[in-house]
Amino acid sequence: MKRRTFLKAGLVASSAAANCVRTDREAPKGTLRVGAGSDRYNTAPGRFTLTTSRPNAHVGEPPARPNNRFEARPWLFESWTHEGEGAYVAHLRPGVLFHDGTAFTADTFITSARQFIATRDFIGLDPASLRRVDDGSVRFRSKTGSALMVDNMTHPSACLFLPRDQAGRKPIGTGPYRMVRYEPQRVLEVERFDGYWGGQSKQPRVMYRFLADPQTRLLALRASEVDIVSDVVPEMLLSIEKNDPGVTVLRSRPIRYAALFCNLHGAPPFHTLRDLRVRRALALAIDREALARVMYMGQAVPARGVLPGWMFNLGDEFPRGFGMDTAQATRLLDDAGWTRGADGMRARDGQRLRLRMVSAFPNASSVKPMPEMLAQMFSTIGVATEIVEVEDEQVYYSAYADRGQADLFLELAGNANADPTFLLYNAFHTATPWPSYRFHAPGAEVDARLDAARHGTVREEIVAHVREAHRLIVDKHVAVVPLLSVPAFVLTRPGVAINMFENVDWIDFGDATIGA
Amino acid sequence: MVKPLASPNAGHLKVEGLTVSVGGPGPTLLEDVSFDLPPGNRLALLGTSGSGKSVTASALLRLLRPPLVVTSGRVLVDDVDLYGLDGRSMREHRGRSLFMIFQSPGTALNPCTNILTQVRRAAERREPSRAAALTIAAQALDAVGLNLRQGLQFPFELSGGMQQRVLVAMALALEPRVLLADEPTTGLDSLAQREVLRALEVMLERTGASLLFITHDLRAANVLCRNAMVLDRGRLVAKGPLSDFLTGQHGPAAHALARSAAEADR
Amino acid sequence: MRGRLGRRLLWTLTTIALMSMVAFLLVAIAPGDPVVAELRFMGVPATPNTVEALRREFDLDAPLPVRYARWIVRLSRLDLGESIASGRPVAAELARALPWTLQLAFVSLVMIVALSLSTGLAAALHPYGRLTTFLRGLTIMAISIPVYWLALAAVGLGAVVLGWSTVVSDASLGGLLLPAFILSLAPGLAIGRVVRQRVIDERLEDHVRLAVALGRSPAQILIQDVGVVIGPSLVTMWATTFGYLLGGAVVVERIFDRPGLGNLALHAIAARDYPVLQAYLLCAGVAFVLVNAAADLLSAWLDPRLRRSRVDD
Amino acid sequence: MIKTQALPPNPSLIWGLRLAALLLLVALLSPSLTPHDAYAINLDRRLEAPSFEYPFGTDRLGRCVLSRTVLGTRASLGLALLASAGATVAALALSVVAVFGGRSGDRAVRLLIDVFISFPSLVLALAFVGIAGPSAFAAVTAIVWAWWPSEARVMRSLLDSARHRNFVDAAFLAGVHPVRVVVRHILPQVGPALAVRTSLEMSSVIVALSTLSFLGLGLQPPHPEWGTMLNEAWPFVGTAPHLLFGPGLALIASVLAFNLIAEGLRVRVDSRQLQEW
Repeated sequence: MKRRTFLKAGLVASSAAANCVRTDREAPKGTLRVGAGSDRYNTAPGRFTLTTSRPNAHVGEPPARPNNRFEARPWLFESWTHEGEGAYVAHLRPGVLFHDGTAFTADTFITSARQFIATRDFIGLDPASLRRVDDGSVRFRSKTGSALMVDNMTHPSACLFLPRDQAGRKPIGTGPYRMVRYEPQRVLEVERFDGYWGGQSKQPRVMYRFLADPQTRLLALRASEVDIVSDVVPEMLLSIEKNDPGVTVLRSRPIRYAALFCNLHGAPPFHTLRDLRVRRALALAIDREALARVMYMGQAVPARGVLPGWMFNLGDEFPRGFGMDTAQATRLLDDAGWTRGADGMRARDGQRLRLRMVSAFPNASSVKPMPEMLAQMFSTIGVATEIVEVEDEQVYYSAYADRGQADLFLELAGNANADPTFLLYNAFHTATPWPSYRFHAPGAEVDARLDAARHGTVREEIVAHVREAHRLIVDKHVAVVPLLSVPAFVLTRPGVAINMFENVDWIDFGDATIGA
Repeated sequence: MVKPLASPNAGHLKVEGLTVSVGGPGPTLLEDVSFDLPPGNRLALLGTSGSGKSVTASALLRLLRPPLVVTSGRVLVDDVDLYGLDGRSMREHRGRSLFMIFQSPGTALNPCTNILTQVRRAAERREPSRAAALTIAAQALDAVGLNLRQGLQFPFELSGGMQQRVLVAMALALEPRVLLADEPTTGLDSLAQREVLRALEVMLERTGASLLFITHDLRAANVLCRNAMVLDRGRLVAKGPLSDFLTGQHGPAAHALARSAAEADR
Repeated sequence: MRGRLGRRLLWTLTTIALMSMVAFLLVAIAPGDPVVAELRFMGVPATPNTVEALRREFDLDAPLPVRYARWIVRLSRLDLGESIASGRPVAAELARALPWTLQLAFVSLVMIVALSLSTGLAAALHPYGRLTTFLRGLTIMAISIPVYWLALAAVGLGAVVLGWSTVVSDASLGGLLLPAFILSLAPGLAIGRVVRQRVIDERLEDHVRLAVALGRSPAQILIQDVGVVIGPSLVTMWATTFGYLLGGAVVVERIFDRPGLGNLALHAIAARDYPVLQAYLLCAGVAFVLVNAAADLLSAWLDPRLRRSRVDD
Repeated sequence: MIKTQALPPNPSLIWGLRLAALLLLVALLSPSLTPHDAYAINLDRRLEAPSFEYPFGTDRLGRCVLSRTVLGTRASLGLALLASAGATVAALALSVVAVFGGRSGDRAVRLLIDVFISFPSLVLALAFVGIAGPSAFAAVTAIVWAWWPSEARVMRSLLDSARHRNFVDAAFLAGVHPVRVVVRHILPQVGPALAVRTSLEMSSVIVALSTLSFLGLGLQPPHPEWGTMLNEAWPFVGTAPHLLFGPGLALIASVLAFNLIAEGLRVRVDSRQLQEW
């Protein structure tokens, strides 16, 4: 590492240039400090997320948690069985205590589930169906008869708390940590709960500091004022050099997808991609190796689909995806009647082949500069691209996505749910509750597959339907053009070790070890 | 009974070969102006507008604004050449040895401070203690015919004539050895002119200062001065008793001045 | 003076009333929907009836004028409603953020006044000297470099390299100096340029030449003759800048980790949190109007020409 | 009489005009001035330090930063000038209404100014997107919408003081047509002060244009624009600081040019200089 002169650092006063790690600000004895993003906790009863999502402080716990194949594994439910048509019997884990000493029994589960699970309508729990079988087991039913309800209960918003009116201020959960102090937009502090059924965490206290600006989070890490940065946005990776002494970059297996969603049902002038041949040509014109080299510190890999192979045991024979084959792409466009003009750009009966690409969900800076690279790749096969970069999520949806006002929608997102059908159903089914995805639903053939998966009772059968639906969506209908599979990132000070997990919400930072 | 102010210590103003031009090599505005104002005497500097009268006044007090610059000549007050002094010592001389009353009454006073305070600040140049300066200021205002109530008002609440008399009161409070008056009566109605001239008369009696009265109005000059000199296009063209000018001797410039004074009388 | 006060009060009230209407309208026509935004952020797809229930709960389904009327009625009872994104009463959110912004605003104001006066007077004392050219260069640099950079460079240098300050903010006064300085650099130097210009223009006036002719010292002249005349107009300029500071400095608050009004506003905009955004726009607007009204009255009182004049405002 | 001497040498105006002329030249001839193709992506030459071949180095896609800065001149300066000119014209129109429109005109304009002046430009721009939807030209209009109140407030007071100068009354009394009076007598007085303000606003307008990309307004990639180039360069400040150099220098040069011209104009109109103390 070249020695950065002080003057240059002073002159440029950059974050990365300052590689002298400050040690005199070690954590006050025994408190792990985590730099989280901006504070978006909600303390309203119906939409309660305090301590549960981004960051998840492990104060409350869900009935089940995702294992390393994102299948639901027992947590507060010791076991559960689906008796058909959405009826379930679940046996609660014995010896579980709430932080105030109340025992976790059938009765407390029922009242807590009514307040904290029944209000999440994507889970679909029928509050009236909750019945006490005996002190340690309960019976309940899914409103839609779904066999995957418990899988949906692995979402952080399904964490259970003691149902008291002031839940909004100080939630009492069953988790390894008890909430100590919450100062909105500044800090959430938790301490170890010794009566925890799952044994003691390593860190006695954890402090989550809300630092809204990504660059400030990184600087706090370099200045040793936080030990871990849990909320990592791609823009931060640019300020970290390959072997940067001040920051350790931890990465999970690839889980998120960077992909181009095609507008299959666009009204003119965004109806060009109704033609499968054009969609297929675009998919074949992309050099995914080049994208992988430029983006996300080279840690992403070319993607074949929107769901990674290791998830739900999907295996590797899922969509073949698309390699780079410009010759085939050119043939497809010629077949589709888009002839090349003098300047090499294609047109058909006077109409130039010009696509609008809107970038991106969640924001433009998380996928920069992919749009410009893709535009150049498309221009080599004669397709002109108008790029619209939008940073604000609401404008992305209300001005573009929800109204299908573009041909291609660039997204960086991923599935965080143990319900195998969750992503494909909401993104590609014609009856999706999210308005913007109606434009990407291939139609009946895929709907049938997804419905079959949703109504399936045996997990292997459900996964098989999902696998087939995924293949139809990508290979056959090219409703989405997968680009990259991107790992989740966590940044730490040198010497801090945590056990990584693909969904950052389920990483237990309390178990981190601070090295020498 | 008003106690006479300090004993007369009039200064002797000698100007030798004063030449002013625009930015050095540029055209000359004043060329080789020399004259002598013995202590206690009064001299009128006459000239039509544009003849360089005001430039002379500013030059004497080293208040010329760039690009105008004094290219040669000396200004001596009691044999001290003002152009040889550094900033600080020049500041000592300003006001105490040489003071100037401006022509434009409307803008010459600080718009945001009352009259009494402004005259007191002039008095403080001579009498550092605030209380003493205050009495001097009150006396000076009284001497020029302004009562205390007017003293507490602001310049914009007084007429042109009254504002000019405030300047005279300042001069009175200051007791300069030489007083320059640059067109003090111009732009005033005849009643206000008389009041200003009378105030000047009182001031000169009390302080015994010597006066250089700069004007184009022979009649006003005649009230205070006996001798005069005429400036025409930057050169002194005539010197002598004022009465000669009134009767039209001494060349075309003097004649033009005499005629304009005559017309004013009709 | 009393007539002016009465007229000014009436004027301020009308402005505030119109401002509340514009604030409500601006927020309502901004693209995006708070309820959908909140549900989308939680990453959970919401069935239409949940969205509808929430829209009713937050009174978003009524026509615009009706919603505005209800908002005003609640406002008259000082009930600002509840934040959609955080579930906490809006008044509590504003109250929590206010001290952070006020501290920063006041310290920045002091620095802006000091910076503008010192650079302005220094440049005015020797208007064509080397110092003035240096100050002008500094002003151009300070104005051209975006605040985002200055702030990050300051945090990077201050906390990471030199270790004087901390990245993570503490409520101490020390933690206030760096952000306040960054916030006051551009406005301070810009107003400094105006001060220089005003001082030079005033020094060209006859009454200052008279003061020089009296032989009074430059310091006396600067304060008693120049300062007294141009003072009131500078007060209005500082007040306007302070008015903006009360709205919260978004960038500096984000980077220096000060959860003030600017930060709150940015979150409210991102989440389309209507209740918070409307309340913020109104309060920031009212603060701005009141500060400027106070400044106008103060400068009118300071300037005898206005104080005594009968002319209508 | 005194010969009418040539105007005193006015260095700021001269240097300001020279710099502005250079910038204008670069803007007009930019396509042919770029050493490399500003759009050509070259992944093997990413983030290279400044060299003879790439005087300002290359960006994260291997594109020549100098070429992109040069090509960005037309976009950045063009949009910035358009936006600040728009704001100035809007403010001038309203100020003229305020000063010449009698009491009710004055009241109405001042009320409009007081109501809109405190709204953050981001919220105004957002509401604007809500009405007109995002488009490249929307950015300029959003800036005009957000900028005119503060401009109008200053201009109204300048016009007001200029209006009450006695030679302006004289012109009116002489029956000169009001428009000629405004152009011949009032604007020369107000012009320089406005020029100074507009030049100081220039940089904040350019930076504001790039922050509006937050809403998808303004110039979209791959077309280079200084503000966006600066925003993208910032995360690399530690690893590739040369990225800041091109757009940063260009931004400072343009602000300096406008500033020198404004200062020069002010001196030209009012060349009185100060006497010693």
